[in-house]
Amino acid sequence: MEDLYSRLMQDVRFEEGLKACMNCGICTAICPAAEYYHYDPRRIVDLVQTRNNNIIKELLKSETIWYCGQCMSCKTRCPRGNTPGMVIMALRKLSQELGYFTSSEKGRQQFAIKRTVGDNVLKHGYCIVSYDVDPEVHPEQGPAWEHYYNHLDASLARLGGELNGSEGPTRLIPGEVLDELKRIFEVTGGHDLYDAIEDASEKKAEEMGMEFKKEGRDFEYYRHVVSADSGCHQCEPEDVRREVYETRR
Amino acid sequence: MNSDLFVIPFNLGLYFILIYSVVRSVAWFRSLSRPDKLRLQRGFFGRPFMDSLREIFMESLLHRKIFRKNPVLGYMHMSLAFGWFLLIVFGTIEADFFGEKHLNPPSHAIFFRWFNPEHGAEGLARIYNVWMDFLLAFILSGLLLAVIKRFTPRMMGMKKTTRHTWTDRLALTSLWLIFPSRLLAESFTCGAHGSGSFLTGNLGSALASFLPAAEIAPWFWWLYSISLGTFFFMLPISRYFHIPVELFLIFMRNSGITTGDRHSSYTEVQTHACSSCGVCISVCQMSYAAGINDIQSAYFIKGLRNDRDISAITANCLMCGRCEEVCPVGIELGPMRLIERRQGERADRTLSLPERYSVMRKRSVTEKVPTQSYGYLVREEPEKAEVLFFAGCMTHLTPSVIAAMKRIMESAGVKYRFMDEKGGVCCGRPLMLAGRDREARELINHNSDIIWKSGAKILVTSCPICYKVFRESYYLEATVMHHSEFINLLIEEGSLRLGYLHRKVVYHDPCELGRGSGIYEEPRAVISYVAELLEASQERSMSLCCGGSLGNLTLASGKKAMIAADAARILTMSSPDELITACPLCKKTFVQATKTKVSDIAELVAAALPAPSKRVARRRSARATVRANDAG
Amino acid sequence: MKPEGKKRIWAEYQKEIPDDHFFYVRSCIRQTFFAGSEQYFLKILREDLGKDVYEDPRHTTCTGIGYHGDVVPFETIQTVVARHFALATEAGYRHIAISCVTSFGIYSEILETWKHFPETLERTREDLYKATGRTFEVPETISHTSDIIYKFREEIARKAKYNLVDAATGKPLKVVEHIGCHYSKMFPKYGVGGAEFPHVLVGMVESWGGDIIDYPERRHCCGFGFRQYLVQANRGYSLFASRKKFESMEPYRPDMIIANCPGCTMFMDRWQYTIKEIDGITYGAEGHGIPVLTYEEVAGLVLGYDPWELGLQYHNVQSLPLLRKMGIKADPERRFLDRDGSRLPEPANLIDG
Amino acid sequence: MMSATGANKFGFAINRSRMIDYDSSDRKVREYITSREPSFRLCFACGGCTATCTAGQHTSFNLRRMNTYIRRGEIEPLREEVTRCMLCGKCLLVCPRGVNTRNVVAVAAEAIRKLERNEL
Amino acid sequence: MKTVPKHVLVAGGGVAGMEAAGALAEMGYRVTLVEKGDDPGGHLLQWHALFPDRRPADEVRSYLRKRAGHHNINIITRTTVEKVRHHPGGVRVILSGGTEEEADAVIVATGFDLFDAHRKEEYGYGIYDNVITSVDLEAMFNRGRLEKADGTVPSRIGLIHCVGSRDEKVNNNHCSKVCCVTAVKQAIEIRQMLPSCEVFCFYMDMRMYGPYYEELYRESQEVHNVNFIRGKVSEASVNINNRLVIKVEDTLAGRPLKMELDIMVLMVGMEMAESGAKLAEASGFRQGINRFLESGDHHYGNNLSGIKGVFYAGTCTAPMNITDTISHARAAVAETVRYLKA
Repeated sequence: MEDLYSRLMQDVRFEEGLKACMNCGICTAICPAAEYYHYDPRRIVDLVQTRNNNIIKELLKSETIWYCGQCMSCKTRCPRGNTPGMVIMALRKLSQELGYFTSSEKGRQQFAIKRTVGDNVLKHGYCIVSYDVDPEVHPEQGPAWEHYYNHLDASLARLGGELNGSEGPTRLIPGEVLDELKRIFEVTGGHDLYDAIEDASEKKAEEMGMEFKKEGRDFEYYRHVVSADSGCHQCEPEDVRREVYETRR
Repeated sequence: MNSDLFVIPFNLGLYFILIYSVVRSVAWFRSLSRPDKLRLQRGFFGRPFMDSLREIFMESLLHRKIFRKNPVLGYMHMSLAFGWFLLIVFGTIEADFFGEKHLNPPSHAIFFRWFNPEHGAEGLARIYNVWMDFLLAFILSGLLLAVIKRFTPRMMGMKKTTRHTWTDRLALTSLWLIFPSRLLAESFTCGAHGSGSFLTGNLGSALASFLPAAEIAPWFWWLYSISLGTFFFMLPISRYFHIPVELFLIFMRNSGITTGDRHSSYTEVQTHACSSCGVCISVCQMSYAAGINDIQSAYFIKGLRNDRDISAITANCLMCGRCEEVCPVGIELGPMRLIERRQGERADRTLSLPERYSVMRKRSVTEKVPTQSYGYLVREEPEKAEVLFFAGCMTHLTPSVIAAMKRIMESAGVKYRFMDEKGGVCCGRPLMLAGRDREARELINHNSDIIWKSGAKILVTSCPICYKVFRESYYLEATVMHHSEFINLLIEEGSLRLGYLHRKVVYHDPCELGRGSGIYEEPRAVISYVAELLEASQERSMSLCCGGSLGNLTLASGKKAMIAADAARILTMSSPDELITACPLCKKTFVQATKTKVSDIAELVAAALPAPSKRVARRRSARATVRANDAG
Repeated sequence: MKPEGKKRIWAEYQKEIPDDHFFYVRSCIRQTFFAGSEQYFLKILREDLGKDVYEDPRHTTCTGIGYHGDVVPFETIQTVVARHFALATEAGYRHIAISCVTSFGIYSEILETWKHFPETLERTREDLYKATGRTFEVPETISHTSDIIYKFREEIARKAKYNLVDAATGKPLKVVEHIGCHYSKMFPKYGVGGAEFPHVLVGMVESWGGDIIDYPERRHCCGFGFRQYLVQANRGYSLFASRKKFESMEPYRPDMIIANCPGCTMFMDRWQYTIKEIDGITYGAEGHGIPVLTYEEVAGLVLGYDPWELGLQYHNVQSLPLLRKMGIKADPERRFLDRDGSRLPEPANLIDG
Repeated sequence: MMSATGANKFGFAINRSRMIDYDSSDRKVREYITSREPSFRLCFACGGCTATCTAGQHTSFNLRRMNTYIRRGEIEPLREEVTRCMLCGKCLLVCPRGVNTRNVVAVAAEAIRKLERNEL
Repeated sequence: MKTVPKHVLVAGGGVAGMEAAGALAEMGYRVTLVEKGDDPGGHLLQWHALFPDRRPADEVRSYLRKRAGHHNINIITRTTVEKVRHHPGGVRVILSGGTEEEADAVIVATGFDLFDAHRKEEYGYGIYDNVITSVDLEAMFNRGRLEKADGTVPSRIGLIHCVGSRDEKVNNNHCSKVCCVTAVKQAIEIRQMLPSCEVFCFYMDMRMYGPYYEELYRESQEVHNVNFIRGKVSEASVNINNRLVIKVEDTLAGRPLKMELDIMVLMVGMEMAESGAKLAEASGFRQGINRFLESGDHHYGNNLSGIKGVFYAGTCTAPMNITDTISHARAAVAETVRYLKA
């Protein structure tokens, strides 16, 4: 197996984010995810710093690397100048490149993000567009948004904008600009990452015996990844612990 | 003063205690389990009855065991018990023989002198009087010792004595008053009438010379009677209840009843049979080596009897078994403590005495703590093997013992499988020692399953703790052997070629192996085969505990070290080259406590193995690897 | 609490915020959910303050949500941002004004990366050229739009029609500030006042007459968490974090929350509705909820703009009690209007007093 | 502070806080254990016990962590942990501070039972 | 002919400077002791009791005062040494104010500065009323009153280790060595003064390197029931009851922890003294990456400056406790005497 640590070191964020950790826990102390999930950024950094291939592989397949919310509060305080959040980003990227992300429930969700935000970027030039935030799918957006959404033109006009206009908020991004974006994605590896996510997800869908479509969101696998919740994200799964223990031994 | 009225306190007391004893005995009998009832019924018409009578005579009257341990203490007990017994027997004979009529009520014999003040002036009666005075003097000498023991226990060779409750004190006071008041009552009576022998006669005439003896005498007869009556009334609620109960206990024991694993009338009888003699205190290492003087068996039994919260006492015991070894009454102190550990703390202190016992008997064994859960254990499929070696948790902390056993077994060509090579499951004994049998059973089942599936004929363990539980609580087809037994077997079979080590060694009997399982000779045979075995001052059944015992749940590490240091000091008095033990826990404990080299018996034997030539060694290690791979 | 201690820290983090000539980049979230804020930012700067703010219609998302949602590689986002720099370079602008805090964080991260790893800058130049034929110069400054409002806060105060005070009693309003995590937690020197006691919103609020509340969870994240909100199953995380903040600020009875990050504004508003639906709890005095406003909206109110033109009605927590308190006369009837000015049916279930 | 809520109409569940809130934690168990086994105070969390633990080879039982939970008044995770120990006593022999580790487990179990019976 | 005694100038009147001056004076050298403060004594002046035996600091102070009171010593206060320069005739010393002194040798004992706790912004020193430093706490011990800013009695105090030490964020990667044991000492003192007050130490490693330090640590747990939580405190804030709320990871539980405190004590570490750094820059002394003076050889020449006639003593070279500082000063004296006699 290739050396995962050196592969991580190719990521500039990883190189910047991990020098030497002394396990002080200052990152976990203020980590919103550590309070909510069975998650400890300190421990992840400590595990990565073993440079042990098996351990890193386990991490890439684990739930734990997907818990971080990337608020980056950890960067502010680390007395060794590390950024666990960036280490996580590098791990997540590698996990997707290698297709390991589909091994975990939280990892599989990457497919949903690709199909929403990812597709939006290339289709509309925005990560989020108002006409894509359907109150049916986003009940938590509440009545104000529902009203806004149902009267999109009128509401936007009230605030001095024009939906899909030529300027101002939520203007239409011209086709030639979208083409530039696409070329950037091709040149810089953005497309490759999209493809990696798509391919591994399709494989996983087949493995799980779920319906999969090449586009859109109206199929079983998509619905599954956005809503599945095993409820096991607050405690350490026994088998994971044992594997790490065995590997270390 | 109506002179005969003073017998009333005595009579009331006597009939009370007689009726009480009968009622209580019937109650005990009725609450026995069916098999125990049968045992008792069979015993009543068989040998056990005769054995019991013999034992009662030897132990309850002569106090032979205490005599052996401590002659002064033995004499004290004997003079009081046997002396009083003789006084009653010969008093009754005297009353029947010399009195006005035969077959008198008991009071007539007890107060014989009052009713026959002139008796014994001449002839046979005169000689008989000498004998009766002698008996009284005999008792009084014991009483004197008891008083001395009470105030200066050290003079009796005892470090501590038990503390008394107020009922005990009242009973003791009345007991102590019985014989001096009898002496004075008889003496005044004799003084007034010019009768009596060397004791009562002389004392009586001396007293009469300056006191109005005839007027004073009744007062002392009253005191005598009240003392006796009080003593009888106090008997059931004081420690002196042991006097009648012990008889019952001896009979029950001889009928084959044992303590078992929960409270029963047998434990109740044992509880009452303790005389608080304190022998257990003086042999307790916790007392003399660690300065802990409130947890010994006498206190434990007393707490049980008085239904105090004794959870702290119950837990704080090495369970080494030395006290049980010396208990003159033969109370099964270890099992009694384990029962209490199973019970946890005692919450029912508001109940009356009989209620309490019935509750104790019914209390479930498993309600104590959150249920242990070993659901995480995965069933294993072991490979088949003739001999299964189980090192045990503790032995994993002494890898040199494991290495030695491997060498020995390989050298003898034993085809074995190492059951817990990669870390096994605890044998369950430590849980049992903590009073958690149900949980222990889970582990026992797990291990039993592996042992059965392996098809082993012999199960060898290096740890006496495991050994004891394998033998007593596992249902196995395999013969369980401690490695000292197994090595002895290999030597006897001739499959081990051993050199002789020119070393002087002393052997320490681990509690669980020696007193716990009765294995004394095999280790000695093995050691004598390879080295010179020196004697230790305390060995075999009186071997010392190393202090590291898992039996004690609460003992602080510093105190353990004190016990270990003391035991090691005694063991190494003969300046041996090496201190040999047969328990990894003892080894680890002693290593910290002495500068003398401490080895396990397996290590000693391994050292006596011929050094393998290089070629052989290579072959051996190759074989070992293959075996290890097979095992893995 | 010793205020001089904070002043001492603020003095140490005075970043350079240019005076004029900004190249404006929009925020996906702000333009979608708080379009009025962006419009009024431009209006205030251009009309009230007379500044030159240039917006190139060809600029796009920075892809920041995709980046922090881990579907967009770092190389890609660097190049997308570089394209914006190219547009600015082409238009002759050297100061970037960024509406979004996520974008602002990304711009800071990219600039820092280029500084520490110059090879990444070179690679980005190559990538951009290869993909679009564009070239760029690294801008002189980047400012978050809240930095710019902060810079002109006193000028706004001078033009103020309303202040952040209780019109009836004259007492300052109690305001909770919430700074987007990516504003200065990653690079404290990029934020006004640093990471621990940022001054950017405090300065505005104090200049406009309000009082800032320092409550225990002041620094805690709103809980967006990118993938944590984007994926339905994970939204508990997001709500949990906001709720932690509400419960921490609740004892201080705040009149409003002011935030500089569009995401935070949205979540802290939306989750108040969700919590009410799930647990039946409404925060704020008399169960009115705690209005969550963008700094542009607050500046707009202070300058006397129509709250409904600013878009306050598109928050789940309506600001009517707050407006009343400030003495702003706003007709609740005119909140929800169609293009022709006719009234639309009011949404049910809004949190309003 | 926060209660766990099952999946709701919004399609997601909310977890409990994992943060140890020392001010709202229950220190009765800690006090009970410290009074019954004073050596408990001496633990300096070296982890020797956990490293040698027989039960720990089969499950996630971690005495060192359990001690920490006790000190912080976190009873929930303790409830399950305490049932996993086999009381074999190896930990006693490796503890460099002479903590009576085995009794800590025994007393902890006792404390939890008492807590359930409202006897603490 | 009677020889004129040689003249040594000691820069800095702290523990090292006073000990060095005293030792030289006793041997008959003429010594000038230059102290920047009003009185010699250095940081020791602020201390109430010393670790590990909690003896009164005054005992050591009076020893040093006696030592520096020798008639061969001329003490110049409110003065700093700005620059030293070796020349064939000896060492030229420029003092603040521009006066020059000529000496045969110079011992640099400029000591350390305490870390300025304001720099750890997230702890709110100078902002929150009840955030104090270990020095402030020592002052409270001196006054014999331990109370919150509002005069009430604290019921829980937290001591935060490694404030300004081992922290890249404040540019100090080094360990200040003495803070751990100081925290343990102060924790015990708090417990003795206010037995009902809970005390927590928040540490990353307990660096009990000196004799009886570990024993003191054990005593603090066993006898005084001081609590230890392994984790670096991330931030502090104040709640509505004006109690501090701190956040830390209990790394041994692997979970974040929140706790209210009445007083938070920051165990401030040691940094190279500002004045020493200026002197070093002007005189061409080498400074290490931790900014302390770098000696000729770390193992066997750690009093040597590399400049003839100039020697180092005490904490200007590295953080040290008093014992080591005094030893180091004596070693500097030995090196100086060897140089002067050569």
